[in-house]
This record gives sequence, C-alpha cells and structure tokens, in this order.
Amino acid sequence: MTEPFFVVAAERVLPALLAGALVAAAAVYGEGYFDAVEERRAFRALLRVFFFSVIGAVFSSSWLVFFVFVEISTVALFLMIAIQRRDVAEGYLQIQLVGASFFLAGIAGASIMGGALLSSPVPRVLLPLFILGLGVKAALPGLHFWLPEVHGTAPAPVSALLSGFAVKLGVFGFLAALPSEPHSFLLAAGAFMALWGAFRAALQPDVKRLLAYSTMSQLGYIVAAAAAGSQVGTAAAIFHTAVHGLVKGMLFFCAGILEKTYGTKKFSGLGGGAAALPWTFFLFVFAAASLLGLPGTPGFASKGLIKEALHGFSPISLCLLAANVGTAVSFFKMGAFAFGGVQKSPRKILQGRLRLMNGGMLMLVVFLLPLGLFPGWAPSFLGVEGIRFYSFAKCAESLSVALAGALLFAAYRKKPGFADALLRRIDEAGSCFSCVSERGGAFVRSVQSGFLRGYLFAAVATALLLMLWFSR
Amino acid sequence: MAVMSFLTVSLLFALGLFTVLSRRNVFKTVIGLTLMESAVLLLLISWAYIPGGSAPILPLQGKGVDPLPHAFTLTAIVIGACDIALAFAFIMKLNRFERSVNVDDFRRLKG
Amino acid sequence: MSEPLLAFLYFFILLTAVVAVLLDDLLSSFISLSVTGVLMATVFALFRAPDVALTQAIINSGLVTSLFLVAYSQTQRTPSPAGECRECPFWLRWPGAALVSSLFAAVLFRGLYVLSGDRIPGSTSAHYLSQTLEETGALNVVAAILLDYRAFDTLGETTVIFTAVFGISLLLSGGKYVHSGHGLSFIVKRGMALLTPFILLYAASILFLGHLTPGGGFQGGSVFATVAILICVVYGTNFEAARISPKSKETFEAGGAMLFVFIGLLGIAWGGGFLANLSGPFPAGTPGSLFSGGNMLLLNLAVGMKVGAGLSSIFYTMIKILELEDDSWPS
Amino acid sequence: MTPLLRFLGGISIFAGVFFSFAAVVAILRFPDVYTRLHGGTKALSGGAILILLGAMPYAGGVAGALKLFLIAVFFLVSNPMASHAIARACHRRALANRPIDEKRRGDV
Repeated sequence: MTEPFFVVAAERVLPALLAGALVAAAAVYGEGYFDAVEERRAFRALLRVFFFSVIGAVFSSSWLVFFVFVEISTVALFLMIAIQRRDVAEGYLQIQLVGASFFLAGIAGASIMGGALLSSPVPRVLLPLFILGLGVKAALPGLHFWLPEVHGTAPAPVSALLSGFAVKLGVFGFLAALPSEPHSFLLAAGAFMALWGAFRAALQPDVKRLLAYSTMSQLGYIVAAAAAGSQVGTAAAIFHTAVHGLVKGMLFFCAGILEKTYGTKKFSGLGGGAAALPWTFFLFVFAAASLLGLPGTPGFASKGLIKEALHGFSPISLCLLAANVGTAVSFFKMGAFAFGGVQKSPRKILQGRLRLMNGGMLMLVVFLLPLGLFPGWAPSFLGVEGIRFYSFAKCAESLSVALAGALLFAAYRKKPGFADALLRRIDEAGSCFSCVSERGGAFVRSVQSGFLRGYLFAAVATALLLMLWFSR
Repeated sequence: MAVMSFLTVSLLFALGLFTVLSRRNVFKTVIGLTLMESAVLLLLISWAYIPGGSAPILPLQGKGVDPLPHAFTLTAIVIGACDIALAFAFIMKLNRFERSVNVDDFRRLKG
Repeated sequence: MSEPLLAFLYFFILLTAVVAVLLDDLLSSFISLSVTGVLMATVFALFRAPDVALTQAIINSGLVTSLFLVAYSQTQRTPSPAGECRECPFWLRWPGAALVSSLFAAVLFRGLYVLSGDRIPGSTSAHYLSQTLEETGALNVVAAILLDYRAFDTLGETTVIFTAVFGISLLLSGGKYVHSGHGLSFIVKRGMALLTPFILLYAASILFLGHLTPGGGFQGGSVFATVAILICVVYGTNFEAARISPKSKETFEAGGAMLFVFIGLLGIAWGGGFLANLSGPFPAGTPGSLFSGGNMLLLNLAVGMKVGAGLSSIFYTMIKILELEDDSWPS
Repeated sequence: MTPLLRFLGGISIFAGVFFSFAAVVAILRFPDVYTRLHGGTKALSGGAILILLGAMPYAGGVAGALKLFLIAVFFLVSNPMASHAIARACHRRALANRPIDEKRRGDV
C-alpha cells in the first residue's frame, strides 16, 4: 500500500497556521516595502511558491517529501533574497545545499534501514547526519555563521519569513527525528545558542543583525524544548515556534520601516522613531514585551510552557533565564537607540506605504492577541492539559528578569567603549562567512569551463570509472 | 559471428564518442551522434538474428528471425532522423547568431 | 549468411566511418557517412531484416544526407582551423578523447561478450511469429507489431515526427521569401518529369503493401518526401510550393494524425480497445490480399501521409532559408 | 538453359566489376573536374548496370529478374541526369564566379 504523501496531525496544523499568518502579513508588508515594481512583482510570485512549499513540508508524511519541499522553500528564499542582494543569496544557497546533502544522506540511510516515514523516529546511528543536515537549517551553534549575515542583509519581509518560519523547518525535522527520550547534546546546544545569541544580539551595531542573533537565541529555547523529548517538550517547542515566528516577523517588519524612514539599519543613523512613527513604536513595544515574556503576552505563555517542559533539567532552564536577561538588554537597546534619543532627519516615505507596512504588523498582532489572552488554548490543542500559567511566582520572575535587563542596559549605556571593542574582535573571528562563499563560488566557476565537450568528457569518464570499480 | 558484430558495434560507438569529444565542428558532432546511433541499430539487428532463420514474413521458410528488435530499430531510425533534422535546424540558428560552427563558441549559457 | 561477407562489410563500415570522422572537409565526410549508411542497410538485409534495411537506406543514407547538404550550404563558416583546437585542455584534444573512447569500447565489448551465448528467441517473439496470421491477418510480422500489437507506440512515434517538424519550422520561421532558385537545367527537368511517376508508384506500392511485403507507412512516406525534395531541387522551390503548397502539407500531416486517432477511436466505438484491430470493426479479409489485416492499410496510409508531409515540409522550411534576402531573417 | 544464362551472367558481373575498378582509377588519375566526373559516371552506368544484368539469372525466378532489370533501367535513366547536373553546376560556377554567389555560399 503506497503510503500517502501528506498526513494531517495536530502538531502540524499550528505551524501551518503560523506560515499562513506570516505569508499573509508579508504580502501586505511587501506591497509597501519594495520600491521598484519588478521587485514587488517578483516578491509576490515567490511568496506563493514559498507558501506552497512550506505547507507541503509541514504536512509531508515521509522524509523524502519533507526534503523535497524544504529544498523548494530554500530555492524560493534564495530567489527572494536575490531580489536585492545576489551575493548573499548565493552564499545562503550554497550553505543550505551543503546542509541538504547531509540531510539527504541521512534520509538515504533511514530509507535503507526502514523507517523512512516521518512519524517513526530515525535509527540512532543516523542521528548525527540528521542533526548536521537540519542543524544548518536551524542554525545550531557552529553551523549558525550564515544566519546573521543573511538575515541582516535580506529585505525585511524576506528575513521575517526566514527567521519566522524557514529556520523552524529545521526544528520540525528535529521533532520528527528525535527519539522520545531527552537528547543531551541538543539540550546543551539549545542552552548555548540561547545564551550566545542573546548576548551577541546586545552587542550588535545594526538593527537587523540584532534581531538575527535574537532569533538564534529564541531558537535555542525551541531546540532545548524539543530536545526534552517529552510530550510537553514537543508542545512547548511548537507553541514557542508559533509565538516567536509571529513576534520576530513583527520586529523585522519594524526594522524594515526604520530602514525605510532613516535610510540605514545602523543604530548610529537611527533615533527619535517614537515621534516620527507613533504606530510603529506602539507595535514594537507590544512585540518586544511578548518576546521578553512579560505577563499577558503570548511570549509569557510559551516560555512558561518551556520551563514546564524542562522541569527536570534545572541547569538548562537557568541558562534560558539568563538568556532572557540578555534578550531584555538587546530590546531595551533597540527601543532606546531606534525610537528614543535625539531626533534624526527621517526621510518622508509615502503615507500610503507606511500604512501598508504598519498594516502588515497589525495583522500579526491580531494573531498574537488570542495566543496571549488564552494561553491554555494552544497547549490543549497540542494535547497538553492543565498547565497553570498565571501564578504569582511566574509573573514576579518574568518582571524581575525585565528589570535586570533594563538595569544592565543602563550600565552598558554609560560606557559603550568596552562593548564595541569586545564586539569587533568577536566579529572577525566568528563569521568569515563571506570568504567561505567567495572561495566556494570561485571554485564552482572555475570548474565550469564552458566547454560543452568538457562536461561530456567528465560525465563519460566518471561513468566508466564507476562501472569499472563496481564490476571489478 | 556474434562476437564480430559486438566488436564492430563497440568500435563504431567508440568512434562516435571520440568524434563528439574531440572535434570542434558541430557538424562533426552530428556525424558522431549518427555513428553512435547506427552502432546501436547494428547491435539490435545483429542480436536479433538467429542462424538459419528467415525474414519475419509469413509463410516462414524454417524458423523466423526475432521480429521484435526489428520493430524497435525501425522506430529508432525514424526518431533518429527527426533528431538529426532538429540538430541541423539548431546548427543553422546558432550559426545565424554566432557566425561560426565551432562548438566551443556557443557559450552564452555559461554560468 | 556467409561469415567472410559479413566481415568484409563490417570492415568497410568501420573504414568509411573512420574516413567520415577524420576528414576535415565536411562535404566528403558526410558523403562517406552516407556510404556507411548504405553498407549498414546491406548488413541489415543480410541479417534478414528487410524492413529495417529499407528504412535505413531511405532515411539514414538518403534523407539525412540531403538535410545535411541544406544545412551545410546555409551556414557561413569562417575557415575553421584544423579539426581540434590548440588551446583546449589536454583531455579535450584527441589523445584524451581517444583514451576515454577506447576505454569505453573495451568496457562495452566486455559487457557484450558476456551476452554472446546461444540465442534463444524470447516467448513474445515466438508468439508474434506464430499468432500473427490469426490475430492480425497480416503477413509482414514487423508491420503487424508496429501497427497492431504496438500501434499506440507508432502513434507516439508520429507525434515525435510532428514535434520535430513543429520545432524546425518554429526555429527557422521569419524572414520574407523573396525569390526562389530556378532549379537545374532543362535536361534534368525533363528527365525528372519522366521518372517522377515511377517513383510515386514505387512509394505507393511500399505504402499500401506494407502489411504484406517489407515496407509500411514510414518507408512509403519517406519516399513520397523524397519525391517532394527532388521536385524542390530540380524545379526550384516556388514551383514545388505552387504544386504542393505548404498549406496542403500541413493539412496532410494533420490529416494523417487525425486519421490515425480516428481509427483508434473507431476501435473503442466498436467495443474493443483503442486502436483495436480485428476485435474492432475491421474485417480480417483473405490473408495476402490488399484489404487483409483489418485497419493496417488505413494506419499505413495515415502514417505515410504524416511522414511524407512532415519530412518534405522539414526540407522545404530549411531550403527556403537559402533563398531569403540576405538579412531579412531576424537573427 | 539456366546454367548457360548463369555463365553469361557471371561474365557480365565480372565486366561490371572491371568497369567499377576502371572508374576508381579514373577518379584518382584524371586531372580536372570534368574528366573525373566522366570517369565517375562509368562506375554507376557501366559497372552497376552490368552487375545487375549479370545477377538477373541468379535472382529468384522471372519476377526477381524483372525487378533487377527495372533497377538497371532506373540507373540508366537517372545516372546521366545526375552527372549532367553536376557538370553544368561546375561549368556555371567556373564561368560565373560572381561575388554574390561566393558571399552566400561561403567557401567550402
């Protein structure tokens, strides 16, 4: 009986809804964001391709179908990034293809050993391949160097989709691949990602890179929750994926608006946004609050669920708490530099376009509000009942974290010199992303000699050698 | 007898491959392709021959030769002719653009 | 089937092929290629494959060479230097290519050598040889396979021809056809007028007796195409266009395809399958007579119309490019 | 009766082969186009027709012989036409080497 390509299950509907919300908001936002008509038209078309591939990936039943649709979404994203920045897009594609090859190798192994269905966990010996392949997608530490570069330079709606959903596909792969007992390596990786991402975000000079690193840290939360291996853990991971997707989408939209009004992404060029863009500032405050997990916002509910899932692993949840402080610092920084401070000269963008962009952010808020006000709804949908979200201890804890973040930011503001020096050293060492893609591109170009006969020669020669090797 | 046919087939095919690989002129590539195709035809027909068999036209004198490869070869020849006709059309069009028949000059699609 | 004769033919096939490859002058290399084609046709005949020999002789050595001559005369070639380029990397010049192709030949021969056991005909061909008369009423087993057992493949094949014609006219369209060649001298024109009816008769005999004697739709159609080509060359394209206008060629081609599909649908209408022959509405007729073999005669006609019109319009499209004003063809 | 015919057939086939051989030598030895062309046609009209006529008694019965005879007649008619056309083309090319023709055709 040929098993069906697609299967609908509870834990897949929520991500699909998230994808739908993000794509709808991005569509509205994209209309206002792109200046040239062709860019807008290209973005519209590619958005639909992305949505098609994502829905296919989410509801896929076997690993191969999942792989195919994930790769289609990668290509769609590559083209979307290439609308404005071709070199970064090429780098992104090459890195993702490397990851995909590991992932495909894993799938091949899995299908040989049986268990190619997405529902059945992957045999243990293949887990490293899956982790490597999906890790590139989900930006695990060590494989994350492309994330800030790509998210930082991609157009705002595209990076919203990228960190809102595309990165999460890797997490879904983990959820399907991990056996249902805690996976120590991923737990550690998740915690490390959360801490590293949060504090690197705080040091970034550029709004989008800040958001990119904070995506990495939130991913750490999700990976840690997924690695918990319990039913609650999976539910927490998916719930936080949804919340983070929507919130990060809003934040990237807001970064796009700032970029359009002030013409630059750098904090040095930003300032006085509250006066110039009152609506955007209000939406930013809501998004930032939700990401910090202040009570009443969906972030609070999802982070609470994650703490619930990581009940047994106290060191991990402590790291996540510290990471939360780092996130608080970075968002206070973004708020203060971008929206507060001295008023820089904003360029007048057409009122209609601003309304469109704000409309995009507003749509996401509409999806976020029910998640925040009825925190129990999503976990119950995912099969986890009876979680007490609102207890005095939890509220106090989250508020104290926000307070600590504010104090830390105030201290950092007094002497910024120390942070900038630290930042520069880390940056050079960490991501020599561009040099990797340059060398890769140059090698590929040199191999393509353009001699049609050369390609034929290579093909025939390799086929012969393979045949001889196999038939010896 | 069969060994001789197989030897000719492999030599003919290798000759076609050699032409396509080494010659720069596009017409020579077409010649190479034709040689390769005729090598395949020869293989099919020589493989279909049964010693002592007669042509597959009823009433058979003695046992008939295997008619199935003949049908395939017939189709192959006709389709091969269509390919080559299309190849010539491409060559004429390419020549109109590139003013040369040197296969290494057609590099517009190079990455 | 004498061994030395076959060895002799094989030797000359390889010799002419090598000549075709190594000569730098294109015209003579293509002529030696057509000689290879003719020798191949004789080998096929010796291997008791008359149908294939006929097709090979007509199409591979006849039509392909004429198409080449048109393409060759149309392309302006800067005097291309020697066969292969100096500055190409090593493995693109002849030593590298020779190495790979000889390795390929060795591997291929080793593979084939394993096959050279005693040849037992498969059950399907035994079935074809024994059952053809009852099941299809045709004498020519190969034609029965092509037009009855595997008629659907033949339909596919005719679509291949259609796409080729379609592609070529698409590629070479455009440009205003101003003047046409005046054809050859008076003697050739009169001689051609004498010969054409006989060639047409020959083509018709191949076409209509396709299911009895070696021949069939493809061979008959291509002989018809050869007649059209000869008229094109001998009398000039305008004369040919006046006699067999491109419009009528299209209708012939489309008509052939439609007839084929219509016959297939008739089979369904009668309750048999698509392209059903004797189980459909077609009488078996007395074997050996013209109207035996159910719908094979009509199918042969359909295929003949299609192949004839198709190949001649391919030639017509290509040769018309020759007679354009110099740069009216949008490059 | 047939052995006599077969014997005569053998002789004519041998003559045909000799004609073909002569034609090959002609093509190699003759200096310019027209003489080589004349030699070449001998191969077909001389050699092929003689071989066909010689093969008639060996063909299957009268029907086969008739077919061979028809082919010989076809050669007899078409071959002179072809060589005439080639000769005329060479002649026109040699005299009328108008530039237009050269540009259109390009060099060979």
